[in-house]
Amino acid sequence: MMGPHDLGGRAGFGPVLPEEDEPIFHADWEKRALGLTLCCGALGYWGIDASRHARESLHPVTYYGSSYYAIWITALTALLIRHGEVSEAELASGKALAPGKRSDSKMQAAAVADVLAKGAPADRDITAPAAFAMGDRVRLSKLSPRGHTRLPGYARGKIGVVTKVHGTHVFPDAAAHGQGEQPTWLYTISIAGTELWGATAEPCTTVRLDAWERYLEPA
Amino acid sequence: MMGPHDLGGRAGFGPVLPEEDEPIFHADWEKRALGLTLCCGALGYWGIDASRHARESLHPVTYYGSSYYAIWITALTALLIRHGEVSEAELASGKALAPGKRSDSKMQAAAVADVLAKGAPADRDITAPAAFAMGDRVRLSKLSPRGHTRLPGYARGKIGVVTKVHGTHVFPDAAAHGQGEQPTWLYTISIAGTELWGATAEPCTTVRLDAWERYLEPA
Amino acid sequence: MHDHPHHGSELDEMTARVKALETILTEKGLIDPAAIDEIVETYETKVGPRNGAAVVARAWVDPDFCAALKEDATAAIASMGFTGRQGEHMQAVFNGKTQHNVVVCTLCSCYPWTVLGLPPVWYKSPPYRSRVVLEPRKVLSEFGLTLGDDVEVTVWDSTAEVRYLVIPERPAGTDGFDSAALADLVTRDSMIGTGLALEPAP
Amino acid sequence: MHDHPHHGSELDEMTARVKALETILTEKGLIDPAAIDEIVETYETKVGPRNGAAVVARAWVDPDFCAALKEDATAAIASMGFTGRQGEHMQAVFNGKTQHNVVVCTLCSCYPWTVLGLPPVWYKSPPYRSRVVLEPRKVLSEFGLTLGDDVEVTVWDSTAEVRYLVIPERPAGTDGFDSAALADLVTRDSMIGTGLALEPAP
Repeated sequence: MMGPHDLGGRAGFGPVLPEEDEPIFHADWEKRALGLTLCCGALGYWGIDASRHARESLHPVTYYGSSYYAIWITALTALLIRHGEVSEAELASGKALAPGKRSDSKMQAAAVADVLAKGAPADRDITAPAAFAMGDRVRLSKLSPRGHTRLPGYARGKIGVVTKVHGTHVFPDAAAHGQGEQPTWLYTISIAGTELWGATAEPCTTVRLDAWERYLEPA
Repeated sequence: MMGPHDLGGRAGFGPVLPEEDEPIFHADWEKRALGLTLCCGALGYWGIDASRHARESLHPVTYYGSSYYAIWITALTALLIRHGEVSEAELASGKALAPGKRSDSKMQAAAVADVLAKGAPADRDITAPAAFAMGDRVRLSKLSPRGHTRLPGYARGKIGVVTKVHGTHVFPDAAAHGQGEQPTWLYTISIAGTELWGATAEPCTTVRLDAWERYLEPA
Repeated sequence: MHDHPHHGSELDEMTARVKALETILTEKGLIDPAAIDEIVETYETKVGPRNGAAVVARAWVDPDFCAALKEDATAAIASMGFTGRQGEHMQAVFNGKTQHNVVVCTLCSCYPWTVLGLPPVWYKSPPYRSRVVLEPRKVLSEFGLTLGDDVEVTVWDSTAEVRYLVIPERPAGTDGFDSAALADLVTRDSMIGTGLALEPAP
Repeated sequence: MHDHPHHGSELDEMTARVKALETILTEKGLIDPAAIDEIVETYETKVGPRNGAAVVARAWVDPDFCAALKEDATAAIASMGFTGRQGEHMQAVFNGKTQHNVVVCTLCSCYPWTVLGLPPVWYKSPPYRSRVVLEPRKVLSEFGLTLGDDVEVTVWDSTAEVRYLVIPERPAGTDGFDSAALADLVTRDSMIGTGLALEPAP
């Protein structure tokens, strides 16, 4: 879906405004929001793609009108409700009304360093050969899927060149919706500014993005 | 600019919700907002293109978070300030602090029926011949102008067919910015759903839109 | 809620803002409050979808008028007395057995005021404007209008000053109906394309 | 304001909402508040742009490391002890006399946490994400970085799980500097591409 998150090339948001002091966190609740999001991820109900989809599914007024960690908390709450780990009644009362279902998966403080240092790699081994190779001309798909996708609107239908073959990675359009990982070849595609924006492109500019094989067709 | 108004193909706004009783106006202030906007237009500072541009230049949070006539009033206020007919001090005090500059152009109640019945046609005579004819295949421009334009983002770079030649009309990209009317040939372009959305298009659907000659190139 | 954000707080704030602006502009001699009354009365009582219904009904019964409407809708509609703002350049688009038309303005709220009056809130709101070019059949089905795959759906995006009026198909069982009786079957939505003309009461 | 909407009212509301959620989840046995403390401490004190600066400085002084970084950035960076979340798949992109690189995530906020820590607000906000793919030179000039038209500007949009680290050019006048002294010249922005490495103090 080309939701509020799909921002490339849009206008109207004003200037880029770096903060004076650029604190890592602006309030204690931001710290807790980061930690809660990472800890709840460890419960295993959702992966990063479902998590992103929950954020980009917020109404545009909420998405554009909320600060970054407020978006995280709103989306996290929706995910917890969807998976039955938190109820509206609990949120209203501010108290647990039933025990958690996956408390066995609780991330312990002692495990944090290992979990963060390990991360969650997205590459998977598959045997299917890559359909494209370095230097191939490709057209990015015009598909406008109703669910999660990682092909930005501004690049759809545009022609580019494969500049790197990354291997096979989890396919977000499937993984975000509980349809398994469906590992798919991933490529970097280089697109000329003029292909994206015609004569309104700035001189000598290029955009490179990563695209799964299912987003590509020969051109 | 592909501002908050450029909505075709975007997602996240929820279902279409017709109102139960569909009143023409929901409160008295909506009536006054319509009337104020039309009356102020008669002062002659701006045309419909500049007026649209003032609305679409609102921040997305304001544009998506405001009701229709609230957008009109916010944009109208900005235009009146820009042209020096209202000051911030007047808005803060709620009182006129200086006489209007173009009070000679005030639309009288007795003139309303004629003004509305006459409208403001956009067609102009020019002698330059049309570059395209019925049935021509054309590509819609990829240009992403920073100012006002009436070529929606979803159609940029797409191929269609000319299905009607309308004549020469005021060119909004110029008129919105005080660059004169620059009358330009206007066409209806028919674009297949699959050209816009690939295989995610619904079966047997077509979009037709009106496009000025400067938005088109032969395809 | 976001589709039509009329919270109490917006209402109060807007009432105050608009009243202040009208007061200032009146005091400055730039607007005549009576002119606003006149404009409001026009769109509340004179200009509305009954105009369009009369055009459609006449097109159904008068082949010459129908041909004129196809050839030059602006002139044909003007001949019935409907002219002016947001109707300066009209085009009539005709539904048929295998052709359905539906109108939108994805970029703002362009709408044929002279024949339909002021647009409803849903027509001007992001959900309709964003979705109908991508999934017209789905949107129409939510309006209760499910079309077969053999029917071509054409979405007219009003990106210029041309305004589109859908001429729905004449319902069956209306032989011998006069224009007035037919016009009663022509809903506003049938002229936007989000509905069909009504069947006559049995 | 909209770039970073931290009104007093949001602060109060968010403090209450987040506290309630943490309380509920703790009572349900789903989270350990001490784990949150640990996560926060990690990104406040351990993982940040000094990691990336060490990588860049080593690439400037150690040709073998530089070659390894070009060949397999994930492994090369891991060899310095920087691994994990939001750095699982790394690619280093090298600036040169006629090549400048700048990184964005137009769709969310992807950023190489392992080498740069958590991203600044501007990187995650709509103005940067919307504009830098369309007008990178203009955005860079607002950061004080004006590039000649002979320099190709490549914008890397992080649409997958690959994370990009820009290797800025080594500043002139740094012959004989050791890694630690060089790392002091490597700003976070120079590794995003919205800046250059600092010139050494004269």
